[in-house]
Amino acid sequence: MSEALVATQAPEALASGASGARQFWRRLRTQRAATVAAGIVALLVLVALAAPLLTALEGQDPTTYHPSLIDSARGGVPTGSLGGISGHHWLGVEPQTGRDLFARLVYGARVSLGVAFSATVIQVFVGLVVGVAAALGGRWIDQLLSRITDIFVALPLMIMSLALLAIVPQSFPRPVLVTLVIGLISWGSIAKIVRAQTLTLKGLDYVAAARLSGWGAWRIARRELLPGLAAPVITYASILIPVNISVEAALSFLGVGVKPPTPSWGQMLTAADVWYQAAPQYLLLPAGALFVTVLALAVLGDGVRTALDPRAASRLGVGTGRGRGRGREAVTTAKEESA
Amino acid sequence: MNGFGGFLLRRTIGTLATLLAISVIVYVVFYVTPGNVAQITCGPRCSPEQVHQVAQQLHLDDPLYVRYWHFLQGLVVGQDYSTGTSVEHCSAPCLGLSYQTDQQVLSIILTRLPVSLSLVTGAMVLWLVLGVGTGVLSVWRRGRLTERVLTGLTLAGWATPVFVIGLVLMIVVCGELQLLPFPQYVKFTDDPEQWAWNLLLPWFSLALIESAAFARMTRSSMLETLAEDHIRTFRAYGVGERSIVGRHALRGALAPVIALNANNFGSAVGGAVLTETLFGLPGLGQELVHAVSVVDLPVVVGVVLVVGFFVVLANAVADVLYAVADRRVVLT
Amino acid sequence: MSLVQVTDLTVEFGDLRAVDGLSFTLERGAALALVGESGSGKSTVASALLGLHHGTGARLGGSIEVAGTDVQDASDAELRKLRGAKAAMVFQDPLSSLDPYYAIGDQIAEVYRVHTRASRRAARARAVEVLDRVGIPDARSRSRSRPHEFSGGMRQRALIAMALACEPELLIADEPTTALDVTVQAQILDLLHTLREETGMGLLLVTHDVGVAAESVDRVLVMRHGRVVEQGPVAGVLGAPTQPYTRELLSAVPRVDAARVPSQASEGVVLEASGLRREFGRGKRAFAAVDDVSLTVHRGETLGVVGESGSGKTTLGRMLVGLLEPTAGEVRYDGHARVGVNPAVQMVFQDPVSSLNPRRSVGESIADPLRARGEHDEGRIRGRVTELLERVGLEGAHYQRYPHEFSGGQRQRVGIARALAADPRVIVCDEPVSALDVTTQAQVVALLGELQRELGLALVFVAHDLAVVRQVSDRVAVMRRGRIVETGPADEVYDNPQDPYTRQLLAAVPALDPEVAARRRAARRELASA
Amino acid sequence: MRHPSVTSARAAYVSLALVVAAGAAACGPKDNDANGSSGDSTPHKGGTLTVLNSDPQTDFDPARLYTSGGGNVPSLVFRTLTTRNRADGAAGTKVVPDLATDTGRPSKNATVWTYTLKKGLKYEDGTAITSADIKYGIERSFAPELSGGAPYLRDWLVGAADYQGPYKDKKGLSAIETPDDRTIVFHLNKPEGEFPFLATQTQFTPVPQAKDTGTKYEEHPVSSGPYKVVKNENDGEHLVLERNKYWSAAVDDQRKAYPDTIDVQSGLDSSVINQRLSASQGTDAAAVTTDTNLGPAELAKVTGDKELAARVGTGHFGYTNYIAFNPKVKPFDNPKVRQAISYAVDRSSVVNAAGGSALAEPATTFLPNQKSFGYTPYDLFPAGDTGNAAKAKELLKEAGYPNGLTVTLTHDNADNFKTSPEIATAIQDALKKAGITVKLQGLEDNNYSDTVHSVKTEPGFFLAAWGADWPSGGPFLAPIFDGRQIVKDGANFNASQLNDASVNAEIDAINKLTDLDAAAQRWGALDKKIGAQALTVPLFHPVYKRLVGKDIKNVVISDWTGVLDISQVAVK
Repeated sequence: MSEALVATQAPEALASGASGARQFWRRLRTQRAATVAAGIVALLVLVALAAPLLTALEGQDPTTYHPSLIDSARGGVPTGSLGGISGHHWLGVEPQTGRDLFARLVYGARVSLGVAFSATVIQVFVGLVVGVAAALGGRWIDQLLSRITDIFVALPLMIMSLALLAIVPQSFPRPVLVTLVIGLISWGSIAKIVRAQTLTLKGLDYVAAARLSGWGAWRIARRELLPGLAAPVITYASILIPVNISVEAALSFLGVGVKPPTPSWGQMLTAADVWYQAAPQYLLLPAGALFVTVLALAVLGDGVRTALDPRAASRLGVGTGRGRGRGREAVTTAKEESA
Repeated sequence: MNGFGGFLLRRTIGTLATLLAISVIVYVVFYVTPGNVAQITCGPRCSPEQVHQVAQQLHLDDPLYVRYWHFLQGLVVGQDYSTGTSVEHCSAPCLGLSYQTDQQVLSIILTRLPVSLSLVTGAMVLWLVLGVGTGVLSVWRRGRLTERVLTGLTLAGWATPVFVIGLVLMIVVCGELQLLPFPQYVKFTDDPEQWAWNLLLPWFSLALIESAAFARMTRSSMLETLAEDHIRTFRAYGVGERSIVGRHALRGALAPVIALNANNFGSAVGGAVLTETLFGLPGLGQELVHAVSVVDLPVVVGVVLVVGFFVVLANAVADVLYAVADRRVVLT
Repeated sequence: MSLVQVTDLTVEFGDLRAVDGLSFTLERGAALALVGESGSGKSTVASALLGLHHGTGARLGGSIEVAGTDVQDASDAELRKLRGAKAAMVFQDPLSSLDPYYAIGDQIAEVYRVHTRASRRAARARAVEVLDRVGIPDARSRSRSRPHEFSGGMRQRALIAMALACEPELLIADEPTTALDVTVQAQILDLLHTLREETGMGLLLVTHDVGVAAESVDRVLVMRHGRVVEQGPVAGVLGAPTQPYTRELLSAVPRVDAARVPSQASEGVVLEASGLRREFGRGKRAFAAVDDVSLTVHRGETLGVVGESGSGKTTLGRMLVGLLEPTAGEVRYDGHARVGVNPAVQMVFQDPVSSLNPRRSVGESIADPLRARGEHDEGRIRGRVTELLERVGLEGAHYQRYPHEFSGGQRQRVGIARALAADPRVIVCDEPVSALDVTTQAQVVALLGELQRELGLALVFVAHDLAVVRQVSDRVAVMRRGRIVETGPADEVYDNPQDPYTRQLLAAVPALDPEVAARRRAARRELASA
Repeated sequence: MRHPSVTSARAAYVSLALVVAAGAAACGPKDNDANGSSGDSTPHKGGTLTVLNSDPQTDFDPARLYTSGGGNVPSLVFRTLTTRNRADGAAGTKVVPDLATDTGRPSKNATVWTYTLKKGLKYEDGTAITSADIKYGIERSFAPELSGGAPYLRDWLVGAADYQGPYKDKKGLSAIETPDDRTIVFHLNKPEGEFPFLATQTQFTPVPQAKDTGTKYEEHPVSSGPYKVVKNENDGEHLVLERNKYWSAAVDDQRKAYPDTIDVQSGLDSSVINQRLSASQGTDAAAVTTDTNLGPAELAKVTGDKELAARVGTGHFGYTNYIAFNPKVKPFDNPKVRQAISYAVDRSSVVNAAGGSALAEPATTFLPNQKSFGYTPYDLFPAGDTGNAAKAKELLKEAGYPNGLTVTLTHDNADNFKTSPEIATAIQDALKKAGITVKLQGLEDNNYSDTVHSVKTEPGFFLAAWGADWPSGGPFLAPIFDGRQIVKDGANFNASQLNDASVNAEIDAINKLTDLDAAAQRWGALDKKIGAQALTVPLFHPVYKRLVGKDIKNVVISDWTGVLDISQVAVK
């Protein structure tokens, strides 16, 4: 490759072979947008974790009703201006109940982010296990697991969620259940990606070298393959998290999501959309929070992808592991000069 | 073409196996779903005796495997059923009768399928146009304000649940600005113009969400293609940027976009559930949600199978298109 | 006025100065080779000639004038007029240098239409014409094929056809033959030579291969670290180099005609393969990559396996170490039939990038065989790894480093150390030096020889480079299409080849002496026309 | 208020309200906040009335419908022996003759009821309606294929308990006699003074046996009313009714039938319905809804807009939302605990959660606050607006819980603003002040219905609601508190499983009365008597607020249905 044309991608060229957490962070830091996004995500996580502290600071909690702050005769619209924003209620109060919106928003972050992150972890875990097993197992195991993956890709998540959420006893905590349901149903795409990537990695010489060292398959999968899957998986996960937030919201819309009084952004959005005209801030707050989160995660995802391996990772958006047949899978050789 | 014939055969068998597996899963899941089907069908104030009669009527007392066997039988040879006054035949492939309405599931599906297909295909055209267009524009204007604004807009579409977008659009466009009628499904065969006019808003709501993924996909594939060696070749031969972006880079993004489209077809069907519910379109999604709520197993199985069939079909079509788009791919 | 006039050119990428004060000229119709190893900046110069650094963030100094265009000051539009029309470029990897999605004829026509006002139809006709010109048989129908339907050599011809489309005054060829087999390389170099004779265009050849340069050009410019080391007529520079670096470079180039000091081979057979066959694919698409291959490896000797791409040599190597199971036949180690891997038979891989896990320190990679054997004492492991690192010419302190911190040659040394860690008796080296610069190549080859003598190792040396194989091998097996066509002691095979294919291979090897090169070219031409 | 179709399932008792209240917005004259556009002009015949609904008009078969007073849309097609009086307010709670010449002639002990049909009654095909057709219509409602109706016929008719309908049992029901084409006699197994109310239900619609197509009858039921079905798509999702030329106002003094065509569209999101009605564009100007209330958010918007506010109709339907206790579950076996909760409840929060004071009225009695039910005001455990936490704590202490108490409140996950999570959290918040920690157990709709209506799984403390099958205390109190109506192995509505001999005896005594005013008074007294046991905590009675399109005239809202009567509406 001529150095002229890779010049703009100099950091990327480096990345293709390089690794190590330190390099990763260094490369991530060089991207301003990604750094800001990472900061926002960190802030959001912090807000979610510190929700009790923040609400204590405000002097409110997410469940106490304030009937005096709403106009019962007008459907319960907040009486104060701007949706009842005041020193006591930083972001106003919820229509119909007078519950504090700031408190509900930050507690909602706990549920929404918690569900989304954990569901993603489950999706990634199942996807990894199935994908790696399919790629490393024999022809029949591969066939079987690939078909199962197809089934899970074809099952409509919403519908199965509706059913599954109804089956499980109600004593089971809802956020955990929603997490499990999302995580255990929609892992198909990630399994496909992992399978494709594992097949690619499996053909790499260092895996062959590890076999020659005398290691067993399990150890090779753990030491040699899994680290190589990190880049695509992390990249895809950063796309999955916001999707999962939306799914949680949709499940709330269909009436099977997280239950009151536990606030979640999805639930707030669901309750708030009809208030768009009467109490706009009620809708805009969770929508804004969701938007910022998704934006930050998407930008961070791009940054992570770039930092980990821009060329390989950008193929992942396909999500179907159609890497096969793309001729330039071959690893760059030292003959290509790198300036 | 022997290769293509073999591909079709393998795919057909795979599809049938997948659908069979899905039907088993749905049967089992809904079998353990709470909700006394006979009581729901009979009515809340039915006496235990009546409930028992209804259960017999619907064969709800049979073991699960027997019911599933009847389902398979119906698929292959059809089944007879009584309306009380006469005996009717539900010819194969018979997906059974709705517990709630006693209608043939297949006819329920066939009346609703055009609505869902209208919604999803129209939305698909829109999201491809919006998504790919946005992607191309943001590559063409990369690094400039246009790109950032476009990226922000698509992400906003992506981040907002469809029911929020749909409702706000409807309130603003139909209620306040009165630019469009409140959507009502008009059959394409009745009045194509009204059909499109009424579906415009649902299409947009659904497309806005999906198009973000396409914009991102298009953008990243094009950027990836732009980093490839053959782009350098054309630059080195004096080919202009417009042709490089519009011809070579876009062509490189085509295959991944096709693949993504197949993948998203499934999620769009999921999104269609919400869209149909919100806009009151009498499609499969709405029927399904309703059937789930009243544990109408035959309808649920039927709709899930049909939806699953379309998802699997979309994937197979995508594989073919992918192979057409990228001749190096061998169909397996 | 010269065709190319480069004066005091500097190119900087960030902190890196890739080209530093380079000046040269190329007259019309003349041919100049830029020769250098990796990182010498030679490709950067080639790109700079077409102004390809514009808008990439690279900083350029000095002046460049190509076919009357001042590249440094030219506008984008002027540069586009230069590119392809007056100066055309041919790239190294013909597969990735063509758009995989469009027919080759269309791609050439597109380029042609950029520079002429030709109609679509006329452009297509021109494409067929140039394809025919570069020797694509049945050019009209083949012009509708996509790049992946062409072989490597055909693709390179197509790229050259694209370059010819607008009858440029200058052809820049950036490593045009590096990715090609030696016989194909010879054909392409011959083609370039013929075209130059016929069209009178100037040629700037960028290559790492001194032999290729000797075959193709009048003048040579040797580069190192972005600077000129030496330049002058090809016979002078290659025949009587004045600079130490040039001499080093030349001496490192393996000679296909140089005999080798034999190793202390013993009679004992350590590895034996009989009737090996390996098929890939199933049903109608099945083909045998290796077909009925039998060979023996003796204790302490080096067996060279030479062949072009697709000859099945890598598949054979992988079967010998047990990474691939043969479809038929068996591999015996020490007289016992063997299934799966055996640490006593190790491998050194071609690609120093992909053969080391980028996410693990090299020390950990080398320690793998030790740990796998059940060694748990960290102190002993470290000690042994340090010892191995030092043995292959690295430092013990490198234990904690990651592969990307090493150069290609160093990485290959790490790979050798890892193989040694298993205390092997046989090492199969699969193209161990083909990805390395010549000077590094020589060092690695020397290291392997030393280790063999010291440890009594048997080596199986799989390579496409005839010269390297001769340099290291006691015995040689020549492979073609999955079969061994000729085998015997190295000197016999090289000096007195029996099989026509072997003869063809040897004839294609570029010679360092321009006169020899010219003679051989004539011979090849005769062979082809016959 | 959102009712995605998944959550507005037609399950359980909720459907009582939905189908009954298959009515719409209206402006009763007694409501001063609403003054329909009907006021200034007289209604004329003609035009098309559009009905925008969320739930489809499924099972459009008179045997399968479960209605109060014959329903709203069904009543346009199905005439019954008696029907509800189509008048505003309290006058609308009266039973009036429909096909019959009077509301029924009881025997002395009210166990035999005789009806005579009017002369000149015809079906949509011009054939005459006979009393045998009514008998057949009732019989087929016993067929398991056509299940869905109310339980009363099976409970009341002699020998009906095991009857499986005319398809399986050709002999028919001997409890119904048709001595001639115009006379029909019902033999009941016990005195039922309210039989005329029952005769308003669609099971009393004539069905010509020759035209019966079993489960397919719903696709085209034979009309006896002013309209016939010309289109029924997707099982009631889109219903088009046109004038039945064989119907005449001469034999029907109740239905006005002004529009020529009625177009019932359903499957719409509730907020979409309200948006369309408020925009009133095109055909929506002549539109009403029979099942969708204004939600709180829409109400907040509507009240600020005079034009819109004038198009809101307000109505009351006999309906009570309450907390139910199961005294078989500790600690609710202790009356003091139940009383403590009664004291602690904050009705203003609950009312707000249900949509605010415009959409709900706080309730302290189990019976709805209407005269026809025998409403007798009482407030036995005064909690004030916001709850009496001090009194509750005191009672808890007496009950042996000085440090408070943790209980689980079961509710429905459906978004119905009746037994839904919003109400539950409001109660949770209120009880917190009294030292009672409430854990919420939300169940999916079907699961909730199964759980709370089975004596085996019934929780101790849950949200419930009850609507009237007709405006009287009988169908309101008997299913909930009559010990003989406890169902051991099926759907049980007597949640407290009260089996009090004196209550049972009083119910029997009142059922004998054919003087409905006298009966109402005694129902009221019985309500108060049962109320003392604190077996329920009445929370609120809903108020219906519904929009109509801007061209709608002659809006009539009775206290029977609480929603506008479609048979009275005009669009010109």
